[in-house]
Amino acid sequence: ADFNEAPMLAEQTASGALPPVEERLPANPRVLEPVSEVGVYGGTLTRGTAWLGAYLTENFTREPLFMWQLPDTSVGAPVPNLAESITYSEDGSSATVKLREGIRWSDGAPFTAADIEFYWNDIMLNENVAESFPGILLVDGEAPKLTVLSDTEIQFDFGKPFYFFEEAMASIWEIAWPKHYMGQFHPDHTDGATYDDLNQRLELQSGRGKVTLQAWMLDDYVEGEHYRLVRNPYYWKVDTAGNQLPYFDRANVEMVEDRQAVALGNTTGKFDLDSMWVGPQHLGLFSQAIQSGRDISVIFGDVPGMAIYFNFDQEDETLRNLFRDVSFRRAVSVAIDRDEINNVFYNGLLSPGGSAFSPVTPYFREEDYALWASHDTEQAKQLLADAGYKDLDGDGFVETPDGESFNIVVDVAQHDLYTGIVELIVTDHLADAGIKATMNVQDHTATRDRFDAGEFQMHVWDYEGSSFPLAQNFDELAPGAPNMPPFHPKASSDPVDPQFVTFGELMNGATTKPFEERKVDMQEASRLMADNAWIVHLGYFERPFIHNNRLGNAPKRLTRSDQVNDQPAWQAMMLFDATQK
Amino acid sequence: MTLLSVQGLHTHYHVEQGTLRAVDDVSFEIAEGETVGVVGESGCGKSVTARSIMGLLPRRIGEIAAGEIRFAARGGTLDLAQQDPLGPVMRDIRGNDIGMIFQEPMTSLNPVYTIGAQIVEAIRLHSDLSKADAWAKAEQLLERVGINEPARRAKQYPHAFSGGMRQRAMIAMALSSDPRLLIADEPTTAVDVTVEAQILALLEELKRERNMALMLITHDLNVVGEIADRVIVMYLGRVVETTTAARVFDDPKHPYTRGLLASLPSLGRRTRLTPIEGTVPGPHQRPAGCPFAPRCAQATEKCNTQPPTFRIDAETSVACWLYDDAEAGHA
Amino acid sequence: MTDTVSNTPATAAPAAEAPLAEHNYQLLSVRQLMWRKFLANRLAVLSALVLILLYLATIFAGFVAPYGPQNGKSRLSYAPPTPIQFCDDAGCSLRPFVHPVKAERSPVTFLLEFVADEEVREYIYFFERGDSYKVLGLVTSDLHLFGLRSDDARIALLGHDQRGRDLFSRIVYGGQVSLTVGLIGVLIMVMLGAVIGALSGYYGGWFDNFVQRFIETLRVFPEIPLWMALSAAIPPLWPPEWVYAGIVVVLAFLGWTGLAREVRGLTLSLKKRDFVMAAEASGASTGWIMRKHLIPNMLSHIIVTATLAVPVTILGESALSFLGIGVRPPMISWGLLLSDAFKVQVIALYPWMLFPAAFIFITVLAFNFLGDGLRDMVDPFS
Amino acid sequence: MFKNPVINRILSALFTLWLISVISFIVIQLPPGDVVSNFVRQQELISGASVPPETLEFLRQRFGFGEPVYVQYLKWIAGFPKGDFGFSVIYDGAEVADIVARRIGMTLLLAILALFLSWGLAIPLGIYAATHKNRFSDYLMSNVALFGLSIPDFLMAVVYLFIAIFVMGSDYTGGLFSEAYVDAAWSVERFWDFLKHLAVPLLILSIGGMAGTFRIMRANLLDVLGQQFVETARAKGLRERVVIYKHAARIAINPLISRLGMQLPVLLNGTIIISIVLDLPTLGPPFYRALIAQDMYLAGTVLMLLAVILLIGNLIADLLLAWSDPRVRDG
Amino acid sequence: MRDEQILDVTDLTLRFGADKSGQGGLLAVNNVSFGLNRQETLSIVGESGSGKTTIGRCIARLYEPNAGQITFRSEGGEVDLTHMSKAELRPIRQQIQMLFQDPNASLNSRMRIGDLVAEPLNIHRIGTPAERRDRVVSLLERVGLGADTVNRYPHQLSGGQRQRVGIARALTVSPRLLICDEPVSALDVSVQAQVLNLLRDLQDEMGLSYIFVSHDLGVVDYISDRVMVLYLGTIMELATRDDLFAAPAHPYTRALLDAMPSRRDGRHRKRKVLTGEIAGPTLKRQGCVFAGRCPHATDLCQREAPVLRPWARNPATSVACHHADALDLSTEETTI
Ligand SMILES: Nc1ncnc2c1ncn2[C@@H]1O[C@H](COP(=O)(O)OP(=O)(O)OP(=O)(O)O)[C@@H](O)[C@H]1O
Ligand SMILES: Nc1ncnc2c1ncn2[C@@H]1O[C@H](COP(=O)(O)OP(=O)(O)OP(=O)(O)O)[C@@H](O)[C@H]1O
Ligand SMILES: [Mg+2]
Ligand SMILES: [Mg+2]
Repeated sequence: ADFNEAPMLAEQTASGALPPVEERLPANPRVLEPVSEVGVYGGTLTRGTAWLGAYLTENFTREPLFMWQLPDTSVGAPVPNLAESITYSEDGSSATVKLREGIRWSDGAPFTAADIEFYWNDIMLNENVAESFPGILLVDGEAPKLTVLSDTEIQFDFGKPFYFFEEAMASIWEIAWPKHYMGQFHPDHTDGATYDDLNQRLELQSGRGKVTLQAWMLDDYVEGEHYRLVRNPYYWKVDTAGNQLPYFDRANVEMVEDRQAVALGNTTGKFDLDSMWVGPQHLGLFSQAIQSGRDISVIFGDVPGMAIYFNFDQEDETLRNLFRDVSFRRAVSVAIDRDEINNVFYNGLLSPGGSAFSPVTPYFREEDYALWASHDTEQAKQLLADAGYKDLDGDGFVETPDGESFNIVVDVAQHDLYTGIVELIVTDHLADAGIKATMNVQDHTATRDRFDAGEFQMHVWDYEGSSFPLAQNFDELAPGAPNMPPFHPKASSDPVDPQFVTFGELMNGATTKPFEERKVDMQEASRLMADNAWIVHLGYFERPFIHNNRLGNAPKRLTRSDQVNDQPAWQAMMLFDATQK
Repeated sequence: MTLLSVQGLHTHYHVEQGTLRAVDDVSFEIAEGETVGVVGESGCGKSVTARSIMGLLPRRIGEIAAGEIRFAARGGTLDLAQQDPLGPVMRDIRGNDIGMIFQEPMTSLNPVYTIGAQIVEAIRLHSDLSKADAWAKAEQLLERVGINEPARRAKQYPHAFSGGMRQRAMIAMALSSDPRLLIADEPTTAVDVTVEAQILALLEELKRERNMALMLITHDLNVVGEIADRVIVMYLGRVVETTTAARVFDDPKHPYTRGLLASLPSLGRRTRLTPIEGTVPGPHQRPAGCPFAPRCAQATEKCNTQPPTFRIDAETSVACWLYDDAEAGHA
Repeated sequence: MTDTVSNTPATAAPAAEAPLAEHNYQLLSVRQLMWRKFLANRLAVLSALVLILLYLATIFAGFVAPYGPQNGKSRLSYAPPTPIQFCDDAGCSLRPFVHPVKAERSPVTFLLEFVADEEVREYIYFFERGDSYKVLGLVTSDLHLFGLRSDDARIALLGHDQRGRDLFSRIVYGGQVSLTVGLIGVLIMVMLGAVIGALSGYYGGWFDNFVQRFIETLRVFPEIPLWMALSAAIPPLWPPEWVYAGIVVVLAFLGWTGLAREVRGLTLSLKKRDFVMAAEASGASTGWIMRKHLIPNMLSHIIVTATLAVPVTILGESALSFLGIGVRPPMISWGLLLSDAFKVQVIALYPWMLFPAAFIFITVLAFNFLGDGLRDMVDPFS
Repeated sequence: MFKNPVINRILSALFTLWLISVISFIVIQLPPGDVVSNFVRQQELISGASVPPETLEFLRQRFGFGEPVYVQYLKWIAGFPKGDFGFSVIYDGAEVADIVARRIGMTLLLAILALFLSWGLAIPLGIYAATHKNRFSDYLMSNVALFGLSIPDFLMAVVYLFIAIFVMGSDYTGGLFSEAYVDAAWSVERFWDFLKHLAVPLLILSIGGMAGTFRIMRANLLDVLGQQFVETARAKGLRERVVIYKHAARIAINPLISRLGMQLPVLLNGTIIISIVLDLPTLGPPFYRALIAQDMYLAGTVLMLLAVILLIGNLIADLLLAWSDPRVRDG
Repeated sequence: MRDEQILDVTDLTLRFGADKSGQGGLLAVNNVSFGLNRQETLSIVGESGSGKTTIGRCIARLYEPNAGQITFRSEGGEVDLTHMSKAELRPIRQQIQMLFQDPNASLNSRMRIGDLVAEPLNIHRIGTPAERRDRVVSLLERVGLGADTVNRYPHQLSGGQRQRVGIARALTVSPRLLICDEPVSALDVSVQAQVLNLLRDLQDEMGLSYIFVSHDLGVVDYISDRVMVLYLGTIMELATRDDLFAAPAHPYTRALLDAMPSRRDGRHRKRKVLTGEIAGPTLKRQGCVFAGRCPHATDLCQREAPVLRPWARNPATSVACHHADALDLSTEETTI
C-alpha cells in the first residue's frame, strides 16, 4: 500500500485484469529522484523525428544492467539498474552481478537471469541470428563468458582484468530479451521455428516491443509514420513518493519531414521535446518563437562539434601520402577559422579547440585542446611548404613535391549545419591556405557507406565518441582491425605512423586498467591525437535543446545522448504534464 | 406589301487598322413573298448587310452607324436598327420572323447535339409546344426538306449527315417557326452543283408554299437569274443596281453589272471573256466618288463624286452618272 | 429629272479616307507585321527588356556584382540590406553613402544584432576596383559597376546571407545558372524536339508510330518526380559544372516531347499544304522543302513553344536545387539560394533571403509574358 | 494496326504500360551499386545488426542481382501480380506496396480535389474572360493567370508556413490533422479539422493548376465563339446566355477534358512538392526521401505508380471525352 | 504538232491507305486511262470527292499510284513516270508543273513573290542569279504583274494577283504540261475571267498542254478541248467538249448538265434535280458506281460494272455505260 499507480491502471486493477501494484513491482524497485518535483499521472508525451527506426523507442528508455546517472552523466559512475549490485573477483577478471528480485516483463512474466542468458548466448552470440555482439563488451576481441548462478545471479568471466565492465554495460541498449516470448520463435527452443522467421522479429516494432522492460511498451507502429507506446503496467521503477513510473500514460513518436520540421513541431507545441534533431541552427527559430509567446524552453548541453576525418588508407597514393603527412593535417587544422565558424554557424556557442577528449571526461587537458587549433593561414602555408607542398603552377593551389596537383573530395552528409560549415571551409579556409578541395554532399547513409567502405578521401561528421572514448565501438564504425580508431579503415595495411600505433595500444589497454592508471594513459592518448591531428575537430559547443514548458521535471542542463553512447538523455519516465497539476 | 425596307444603311466595323465602312449607304426593299437576290464579289458587304438585319454584328466590332431597317413585324413596323441586338425584341424576331441559313453546312450545326434537339430547341423557343409535339414537328420538318426516315435521322448527330443533308437540316431549322423572311447567305457555295440544284429547288418550293420572302445572297449571277424575282448588285459596300432577275441579264445598266456578265463563262459560251479590268480595291482604299470609277471604261470627271441612285423605271434603279438623265427616285 | 436621292446621310463618306496610310500598312512584310504586333503588346515588350537586362547582368555578373560570390564577412552573418543614403545627421551629400555596421551578439537570443555607425560615411563610387573576376571566362578584371572604397563597410543591396556574403552579388552570379539552364535546356529541347518531331511528321510510318508511343509514355510521367529521379542519379562526385550540365540534360530530355508533338503536328499539316506540294511538284528535294518551307513556317511556332518552355525549365531547376538535387555548391543558382531561405526562422528573421524568389518569379513571369506576346505575333494575319 | 479503335487504344495503353515499367526500372538501376548491398550496409549501420546470409541469398534470388539486367527486370515485374514491388531500404525493409498503399489515397484525393477546385474556378472565369475579350477584366484575369503560373509551388508553401506560424500564430506545421484528431474516428469535427488543414495545400495547388486551365478555357471558348454554329444558335433567337453556356461553353470544355491528361501531371507535380514542404502524408515525402537515400525500389515504384495513375487518368479523360463528344464517340 | 501525244495514262489506280498488296483502303482513282496531246486542254469534271485532284497529283507524282502507267513524252524521249525515282524525276518535273486551287495556300506566306516565282529555277539551279531575276520579272510582267511585285509578300496581293503569281511560278521552267487543279474556283467572276483568258493566251503562246480540273461546267466549256467526266474515281465519259455538251453519252453527264444553272433563249431554265447524293468512296463496289442514282439503271447496272468503250454513235467519245447506245440524252427533257 506504499505504492501508487496510474489511474489508467487502477481501473484495470479494480476490475481484476491486473494484479495490485505491489505485486507487479519488484521487492526492491529502483527509486528515481525527481529532477524537481513529484509528478502527476496522465497524458501523452510526443516526440518528433525525421527518421523512424527501432532505435527511437530504445531511445525513450533503455534498460541495461547498469546505467549512467541522468540527466548529467558526468556526475559519477554508472549505478545499478536491472542489477542490484556487482562484485568483482580479486584480480578483476570476473564479476558477479545480482539482479533485482521480482522484476516482471510487461506481460507479467517474471524476469530472470535466464532471459539474460538467452539474449547473450542464443541471440547475440548465435551466428544465425542477425544481432551482433556489441564491440564494447568484447575483451581482446572475445565475448566474456556468462554463467547463470541462480535466477538472480550471473557471473561474467573476462579472461583478464576488465574494470570497465560497468561503464561498458551502461553503454549498451539492453541486456535481456524475454525468453518466454522470443523463445517461441527460436529454433533452439521451439521445434519448427526458423531463423528466417526469427530474424524478422528482432526489431522492437515487429512485436518484441510489446514484451519489454521499458517504461512504455509498443502499442502501434506504422513504418515511416509513427510509434504509439503505452505504459508498461509492470514497470519496475518508482519515484520517491512511491508512485509507479512513468507519469505519462502514453508516449508517441511521430515522423516528420526533416530536422526543420522537428524543430518547427517543437516550436509550435506539436512535440514536447527534442535532443536529437535540433541544434544551434534553430536558435533563431526558438528565440523568435519565444518572443512571439510560445511556451517553450531552450536548455543547453556540452557536446562535440564537427570533425574532419582523413582516409589514411586511401587507394590513391598521392592522397594517401598527403593524409598521412602530419604537416598537412596540421595545416588543415590551422587553416580553419574556428572563430568565423563559431560566429556564423554556432551562434557564438562553440569553444574552438582541437581533437582532445571531451572536458566531461576525466582525460581532458586544456593544453591538448589548444593544440593546432588557432587559425593562422600563414602557418598553414608554412607547414605545407616545409613538407614540400608548394604552388608550382601559380593556380593558387599547392601541388605535391612531385608537382602533382590534387583536389580532395570532402564527403558530408546532408545536414543543415555541417553542409554550410564544410562549404565555408572548402571554399574559403582551405583555399586560402592553398589546399584544393571539393565538397560532396550526399544523403547520410550514402556518405556513411563510403566512409565504412574506406572509399572516402575526407569525411565530415560528429566528433564521435570523444565524450566517452572507450565506449566507442570502433569495429562497428570502421571495418578494420578490432578496437582500432575509426579513421584508419583498412588497418590491415601498413601503419599510419609509429605514434598512431602507440595511440592504439594505449586505447586498447585502457579498459583493463584501474581508473588512475587508465587516466594517465588516456591523457597521453588524447595528447597524441590532438598533436597529430589525426582528426580535425572544431571544438565542443553548447548545444541547444528544446522542450515544451508543459513538461515537469525537465532538466536544467542536458548531456547530449552521444556522450553516453546514445543513452536517453531525458529521463522520460520522470517527465509529466505540469499543466495538469 | 413591303416586308423589309432598308434605308441608307451604314454599317461600320471597328478593326485594328481603323473604321471600315463595310456597308455604306445601302437601301433596298423586300416585299412579302418575294425572292431578292443579292450579288456582288467577295467582300462587297453582302453578309454584313444580312447580319445588320439580323442584329448579329460582332459585338464591339460591328455597329450600325446610320440608317433604318424597317421590318413589318407581326405587331406593326419596327426599326430593327434601333433595337438592342441582344434584347428580347430582336431575339423574338430572329428565328421567329426572320430565319437565316449560312454558307458552311459543315459547321453551322452544333456537333454535340442531335439534329432533332437543335430543331426542337428552335421550335420551342418560339412556341409553347410540348416536347413531344415539338419533336413530332421537327420530324415533319425534316421530312419536308427531303430527309428520309426523319425519325431516325433526327436522333443522329450532325457528323452523320452529308453536307447537303446538313444544309437541309439547317433549312428545316430556319423554317421551324414559319418565318416571313428567310435570309440565305450563300447557302450553296460549299456544295456540289447537283446538291446546289436540289437545295435551290427546295428553297423555291418552300417559299412558294409558305409565301415567305427570301433574301438570297450569292456571288453566282446564274443562281440569281434562276430563282430570284429581283436582283440587288453590290460593289464595295454599295448597291450599284437594283433590277429584276430577267433584266439583269438582258439589259444590265450599271457598267459593273455589265462587266460581271461579260466575265461570266457559261454553257455554250465560247467567245473570249471580257473581264473587268483591275482589281477590287481593299476595303480601306475605297475611291472617293463612285466606287467603281477606277475600273470603269466609261468613267468621266463626274464619277469622282458619288452618284445618287437613279430610277430607270419601276423595277430598275442604278447608281451611275450615265443615267443622270433618268428619273431619280426611291430605290 | 436629275434629282439625286436625298437619303445619303450627312455622316457618309466625306472624301478619300487616307488610303495612303492603309496602303503602307498593306506593304509590310511578314516580319514587319510580326514586329508591329509584338510592339503593340506592351507587357511583352517590357518583359523582353527586363529579360535583356537580366541576361546582360548575368553575362557581366562580375562587373555588376560588387563582390565575388564567395566573398563574405562572418561578422555580417545575416546582416540586413544596407540602406543607401544621401543624407544623415551630419547633412547631405550628392554622392550616396552607407554607414558601416557593427555586430553584437545578443545574450538573450544568441543572435547577432547590427548597429549602424552613424559617425562614419562610406561613399559609393561607380566603376570601382574590387574582387577580380573573369569576363566571359576570358579576360580578368576587377572593375565593378559600383562599390565602396574601404573594406570596413560593405554594401549589400539585398542583405547578407548566413556567411555574410552579399546576397545581391550572389543572386547576380546565381543567374548564370538559373537563366542559362532555361536557355540551354530549351536549346537542346528544340534540337531534339524539332528534329524528331519534323522527321516523325514528315516520314510517318513505323518511326512516327514509335516516336509517338515513346512520347506518350514519357508524358504520362509527372515531370517533376521524373526530373527528381533522374537528377538524383547524377553521380555526386561529378564536378559542379558537370552536374549543371547533367541537370540541363535531364530537364531537356523530358521537355522535348511537347515540342516534338507540336512540330510533328505542324509538319503534318504543312506537308499537306499546297505550297509544299507546289515545291515538291517543282522537283524540290526533301532537304529543300525542310529548309525553305517547313522550317521557316514552323520557326515562329517553335520559338513560341521554346519561349514558353524556358520558364518551366527555370522553375524545374529551382525546384530541384531547392530540394537539394540540383546544382551543388560552390555553384550558385536561384533555387539553391532560395533553399537557404527554406526555414521558417530565416523567413521570419531575415526576410530578404527570399529575394532570389523574386528573381525567379520575375524571370518566369517575363518569359511567360514574352511567350504570350510572341504567340500573338506568330499569326500576323489574325 | 487494328481496325477497332477501342482495341487499338487498349493495345497502345498496354504498350505504354510496358514502357512505363521499363523507364521506371531504368530509374531504379541508375544509381551505382545494387539495392541489396545498400540495404545490408544500411541495416548494419542503423541497428548494428548484420543481415544473415540466408536472408541475403533470398533477396539476391528474389531480385536477380548478379544476373543480366533483363532478368532482374523480369523478376521485378514478375512480382507485380502478387503486389510485390520490392522492399524499401529506408523503411527498414518494409514492402514497398504497403508504404505506397497507405499514401496513394491521400495523393489522389489531394490531386483530384485540387483538380475540381481549379476547374470550378477556372471554367467560369475563362467563360467570363472570353465573353469580355479585350476588356480590362479579361486583360486583368489573363495576366493574373500568368502570375499564377509563375510562382513556384514550393515557394508558396514555405511562405504560407511562415505566415501561419509567425503572422497568424497558428500551430499548423503541416500534416492533415490537428493533434487532437490524428487518431480520432471520423466525425464532423474531424472532417472540419481535415478540411482546414487541407485548405491551404489545396489552394496552393489549385492556383497553379487554375492558371493553365483558365487560359485554355478562354482560348477554346474564343475559338468556339467564332464558329458558325454559334451564329446559328443566335440566329434562332436564343438568349446570349444560352448561346454561350449551352452551345459554346459545352464544346469549349471538351478539349479541357482531353487536356485532363495534361492537367493531372501538373497537379501531381505540385502535390509531390507541396507535400514535401508541408509534410503531407502523400507519396511525395517517401518518394523524396527514397531518392535522396537512393532507396530505388521505393522511388521507382512511386514513379511508376504516378505514371500509371496518369495513364489511367488519360484513359478516363478519353472516355469522358468520347462520352461527351458524339464525334469522338462514333469514331 | 498538235496531234503529238505528250501524256498517256493507262489503268491508273490509287487507293488511299491500301495495304501492301494494294487492296483495301479508299479507292480514289479506279482504272483511269486517257491521253493528252500537245497544246490540248483536257478537263476533268465531277462532284467533290470524285478523284479529280488525285489524278492530277498522280501525274505530278505527288501521289504514288498503286497501279497503272503514266507515260510522258518530253523532248528527251518517252519516260514512264510511275517507275522513276525521285532523283530521276527531278529533270522531268520542270516540264510538268502544277497550279493549285487556293492561291492563298499554294504560296508560302513567308517568301517574297520574287523568291516564290524563282523557286523552281533555284531548285534546278538554272541560270545565273541575274538571269533568274530577269526571267522572273519578265514572267511577272507577262501575267500582268508589275516588276515591283517582286519584293512583295503574298498577303499583300489580291486573290487574282496571287493566282497569277502561281501561274508565273509554274511557267518559270518552261513546262510543257500544266496541271491546273481548280485554278479559278476560289476567285470572283471578274477575276476568274482574267485568269481564264490568261491561261488561254499562254497556251497559244507557249504551246502548253493543260489538265484542267474543275467542277464548274461553264468554265470547262470555255476552256477545254476534251472533257473527262469522273464519278467516284471512275471515268464515266471521255469526249470532246463539243460532243459532250451537245450530246452527252452518259446519264451522269446528262445529270450534271441538267444541274447546271444556264440560260437558253434569254431565259433561265429550271434545273433538273439529280436525286440522292454521291456515295462515300468506301462503298462496296458492285456494278456501275452511278447505278444508285441513275434514272436508267437496270439490274444489269447493279450487277456488272460497265467498261469504258467507244460510243457506238460517236466513236470519238468513250463512255462507261451499259445503256449508252440505247439512250438518247442529247436533250435535257429526259424523265428523271
Ligand atoms: N468580323 C469582321 N471584322 C473585320 N472586318 C470584317 C468582318 N466581317 C466582315 N468584314 C469586312 O467587311 C467587308 C464586307 O464583308 P462581307 O462579309 O459582308 O462580304 P461579302 O460580300 O459577304 O463577301 P463574301 O462573298 O466573301 O462572303 C469586307 O471588307 C470584310 O473584310
Ligand atoms: N491524302 C488523302 N488521304 C486519304 N484520302 C484522300 C486523300 N486525298 C483525297 N482523299 C480521298 O480521295 C477521294 C478523292 O479525292 P480528291 O481530292 O481527288 O477529290 P476531288 O474530286 O478533287 O474533290 P474536290 O472537288 O472536293 O476537290 C475523296 O474521297 C477523298 O476523301
Ligand atoms: Mg459573305
Ligand atoms: Mg479537288
